[in-house]
Amino acid sequence: MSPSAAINQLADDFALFSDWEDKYAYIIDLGKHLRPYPEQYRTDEFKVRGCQSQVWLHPHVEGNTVHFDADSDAVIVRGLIALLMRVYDGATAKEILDTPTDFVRTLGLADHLSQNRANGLAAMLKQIHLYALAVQSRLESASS
Amino acid sequence: MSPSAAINQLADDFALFSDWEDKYAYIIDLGKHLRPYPEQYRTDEFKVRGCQSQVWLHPHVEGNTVHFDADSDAVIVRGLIALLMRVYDGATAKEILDTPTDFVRTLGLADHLSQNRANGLAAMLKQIHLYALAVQSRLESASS
Amino acid sequence: MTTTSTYDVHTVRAAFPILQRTVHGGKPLVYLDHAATAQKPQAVLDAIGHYYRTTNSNVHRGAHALSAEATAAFEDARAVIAGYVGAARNEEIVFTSGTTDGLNLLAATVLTSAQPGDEILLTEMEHHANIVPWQMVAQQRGLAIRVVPVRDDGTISVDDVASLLTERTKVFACAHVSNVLGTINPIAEWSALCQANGTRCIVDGAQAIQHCSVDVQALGCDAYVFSAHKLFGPTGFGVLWARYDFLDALPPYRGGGAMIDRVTFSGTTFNAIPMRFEAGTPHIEGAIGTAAAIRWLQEIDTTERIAHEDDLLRHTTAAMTAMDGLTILGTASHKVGIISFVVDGIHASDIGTLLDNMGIAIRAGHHCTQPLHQRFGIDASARASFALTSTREEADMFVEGLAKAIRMLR
Amino acid sequence: MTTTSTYDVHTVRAAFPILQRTVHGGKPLVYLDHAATAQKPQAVLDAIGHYYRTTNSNVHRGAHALSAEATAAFEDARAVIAGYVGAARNEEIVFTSGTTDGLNLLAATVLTSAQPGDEILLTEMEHHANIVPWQMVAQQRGLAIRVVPVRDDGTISVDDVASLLTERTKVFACAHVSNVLGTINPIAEWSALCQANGTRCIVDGAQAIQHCSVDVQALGCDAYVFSAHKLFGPTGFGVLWARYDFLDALPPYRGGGAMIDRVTFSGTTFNAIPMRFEAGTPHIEGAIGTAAAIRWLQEIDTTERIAHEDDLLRHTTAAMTAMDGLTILGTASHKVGIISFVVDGIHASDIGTLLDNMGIAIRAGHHCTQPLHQRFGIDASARASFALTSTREEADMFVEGLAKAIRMLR
Ligand SMILES: Cc1ncc(COP(=O)(O)O)c(C=O)c1O
Ligand SMILES: Cc1ncc(COP(=O)(O)O)c(C=O)c1O
Repeated sequence: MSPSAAINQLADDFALFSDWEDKYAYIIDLGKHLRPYPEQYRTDEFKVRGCQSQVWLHPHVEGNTVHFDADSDAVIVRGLIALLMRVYDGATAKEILDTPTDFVRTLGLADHLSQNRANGLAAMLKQIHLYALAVQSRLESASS
Repeated sequence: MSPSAAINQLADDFALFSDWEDKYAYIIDLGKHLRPYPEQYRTDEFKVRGCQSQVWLHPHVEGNTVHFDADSDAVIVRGLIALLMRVYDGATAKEILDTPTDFVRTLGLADHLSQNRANGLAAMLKQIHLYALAVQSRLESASS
Repeated sequence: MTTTSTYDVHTVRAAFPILQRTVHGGKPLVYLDHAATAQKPQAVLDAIGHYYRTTNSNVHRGAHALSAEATAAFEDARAVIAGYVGAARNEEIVFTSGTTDGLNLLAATVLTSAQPGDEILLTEMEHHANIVPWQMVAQQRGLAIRVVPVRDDGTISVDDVASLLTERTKVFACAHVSNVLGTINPIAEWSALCQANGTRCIVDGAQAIQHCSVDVQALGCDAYVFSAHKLFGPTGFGVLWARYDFLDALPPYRGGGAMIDRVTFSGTTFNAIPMRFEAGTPHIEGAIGTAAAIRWLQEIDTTERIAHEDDLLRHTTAAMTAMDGLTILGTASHKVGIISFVVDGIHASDIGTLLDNMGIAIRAGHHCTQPLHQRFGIDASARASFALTSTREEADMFVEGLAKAIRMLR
Repeated sequence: MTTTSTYDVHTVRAAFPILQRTVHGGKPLVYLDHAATAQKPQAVLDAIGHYYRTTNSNVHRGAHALSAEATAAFEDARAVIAGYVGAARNEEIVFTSGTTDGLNLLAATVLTSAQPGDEILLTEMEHHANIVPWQMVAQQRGLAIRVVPVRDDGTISVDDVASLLTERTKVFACAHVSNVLGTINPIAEWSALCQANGTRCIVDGAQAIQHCSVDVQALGCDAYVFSAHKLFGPTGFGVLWARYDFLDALPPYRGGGAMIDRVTFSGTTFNAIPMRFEAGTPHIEGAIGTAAAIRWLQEIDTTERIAHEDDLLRHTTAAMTAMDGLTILGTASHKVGIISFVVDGIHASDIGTLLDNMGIAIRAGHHCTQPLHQRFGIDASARASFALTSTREEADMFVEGLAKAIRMLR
């Protein structure tokens, strides 16, 4: 699924929740089922700065798509990571760069997620974008 | 004249002034006619801290009375010094210590003298009292 | 609430505009993060507004009425603060920009004649503000840092302090009250040990100042620092009290206006204390706002407000102790209304997020005490902290909210 | 007032509550001490009140709504300030407690790898805040201080700057605008010389920030510092801008919370800029109040307000130049509305006292520039300083009052 399709689907999912408790129950559930993080990448190198809880992000390229492993010690953050993964994991660098990062806000998540949490997310988003940028510019320089 | 008599007379004098200009004209005039300060005492040792302008104070004992030479480079401060001298110069240490220092305020001077100026005065008053205290305790220890 | 029968928390609370607000779409704010920063009563806001509307001017400088009024209000604030902590003289009160600034000032000036190998003693419960400045000076001067351990209940053994004070210990820097454990340390006892040992006892009063009645004479320490923002005062302002002779012997810290006596390019002489340590235009509003906070606080009976906070602490602790898998960090008998805790298998940040959604503001993280968290083998904890404005209803809402958050997270 | 026809000073002035007050029994306040501290428009008071009544919380810490709102407002303030001075990135803006604090931070961190004999270049017109911190570090590290002389008209020759920059000059620290002479220095030219010489150009913007339109890119310097209280903002707050790479390479200054990455007793690692330089709870109100001051100022046309102040300067200077025995210090063609002066045979403090009694607030003394006063062979001067709120009527009252004071004192 392309990032924009994923965002649309998330928007549909979130529209179903009438109160914050259901929304969080869902996010917590996502967090509990996040794909296990490869232990060899649980190092300082892959830690994301700017989060209250600890967050790790390991990006890598397979063919022409970008993939992410990610984890946190806080389950709500893991739930949010799971949401981000639906949008970004397996997309092309170009798709990632073309996706406006404010979908977190437009999803209505920002209402309930404190700015601090959002900052943690923002730091992760920034890392994802930086990585996509690096991949993309390598592709371009290789093809030119 | 004793300090308290001098203060009463000052109060009478000041009562005559209906506006600040007359009062200041009088203080400035006093400042212009202050007894010349002995140049050998114009040193850091005799400088009073806490004044905007420079102030020197040289206290000494003659017989059983305390005397002061004092000066400033600002004429209004010199006028104020002249007022203080009327009260303190030539008094005994005990008389000085018995004189409440708030007469500056009760004279109605504080209305027109800014706090800063008053602080300069306050620093001088403090020095005068400290000196009187030293003289008095020497007298007492000598007589006991 | 029989223990606090004459203390009317609702009247006290009504003085704080912010406590009337709601969050997250209409939920009443239950602010239990007073250890991070205290809220401000209307009296402080009025004093700040009044200062800027009527008196604002640079102090100690101008020859005019406004400057004289501002200087009088500023120095009056110093006297109020000096009186509040029991300083012997107003000159013992140095204005800083906060606890952190005060501790840095001390770390930079107290050890200028220390020799390599001399020691600085800290405790394991110190806030980073009372660790890092000492580490920085230790590194510069080749000094050693020693640490008094914290016991499982969040207290420190006085024997441990005694045995770690050596003939090389120049400074013992310790918190009066821990911002995580809530423990009130026996500063008077520690000061006596320091004095007998020729060690300077420097106390971080950041947390104590809001809850305890502080008397530096009774404490017997050499220096005591705190922040105004934790004492219901403005941000960006703090106080350093130090014993006159001790302070007077310290070299200057920051250079600039007001702290000098005479400046030439070939050399500069310095002003008397406290001005020597107050370079530049001070935080005049901060001083005046802090004095207003103290005056406001002094209207309230100290014994009663402390009893009120203690009641909240005991009531909440009892309820939390009954909760499954929950561990409270810091169970000293002598503590203030700060409750830090961890819940088995649940991250503090998740608890904080869910409580926040219920309108309940607590804090999650390491609370600037990573070494203390390491000592307990954890990265983070959740912390609820009460103030004199907190109510039993708020305590109960917190306990219920916590139970619900745990249910949602399990 | 043809030069300022569309600038409505009375509307601008109406924003300042304090300017409506009277002193000395009913005399309208004529505040001409803006160089010491600026007054605050209602918008700043409102922002401060609003912050404490609705948002106050510790920043960057809590997991709750209030903390998130406070952090957003605080970081928004950083962005507003960054935009105002033309910073390339928000991270280049460090919050301090004032100009003095910023200069001390730089003096303590910029020269850590300087060798004995290396040089610091200052100018003869510097404020003590831009002298003493450099003297302190020079003494610690055996560095030499060189001084660019001031000419009789209160300007500095660019050739003098060029010839005093040697291969050992590590830092040139200079005022953008002199607080006594009013001179606006050609910082862009000086920065270019510094850059060519491998010297860091550090600018004290304390006076410039109120009057000039400051663009750090156009100035080309490495660092620029100022105080909020001179920019119509709260006391106790200041700003240090420094070029990203330069700032990023500096070691930490104060230790404490927020400036760290990880703390253990065996060693500590530090946070990224700007947090590395913001230890402890910041002056949150100060940041928010300063942003409000800037937003308020941005509503006013910059060219027009500068022209208005310039008109006041020229009008008043002309009248004073005609006065017998009066000498103005600083007659540069390029200056702000600061007029310092001496009168033959009359002490500045006497002039200040008499003007004060007429309701006119000026300043008398050395204005924290003793070396500059020595250069002119005097101990003290009187200083009148205008702001964008000053009027022609005030200027005329000042000139008449001054003439009267001189008459009384002769
Ligand atoms: C040119 C100059 N530099 C530095 C300062 C010091 O500023 P502050 O006292 O706000 O730290 C001032 C103001 O007094 C100044 O005019
Ligand atoms: C025990 C303790 N020490 C020091 C500090 C630092 O205080 P500030 O951040 O106000 O400088 C705090 C507050 O965060 C604290 O709780």
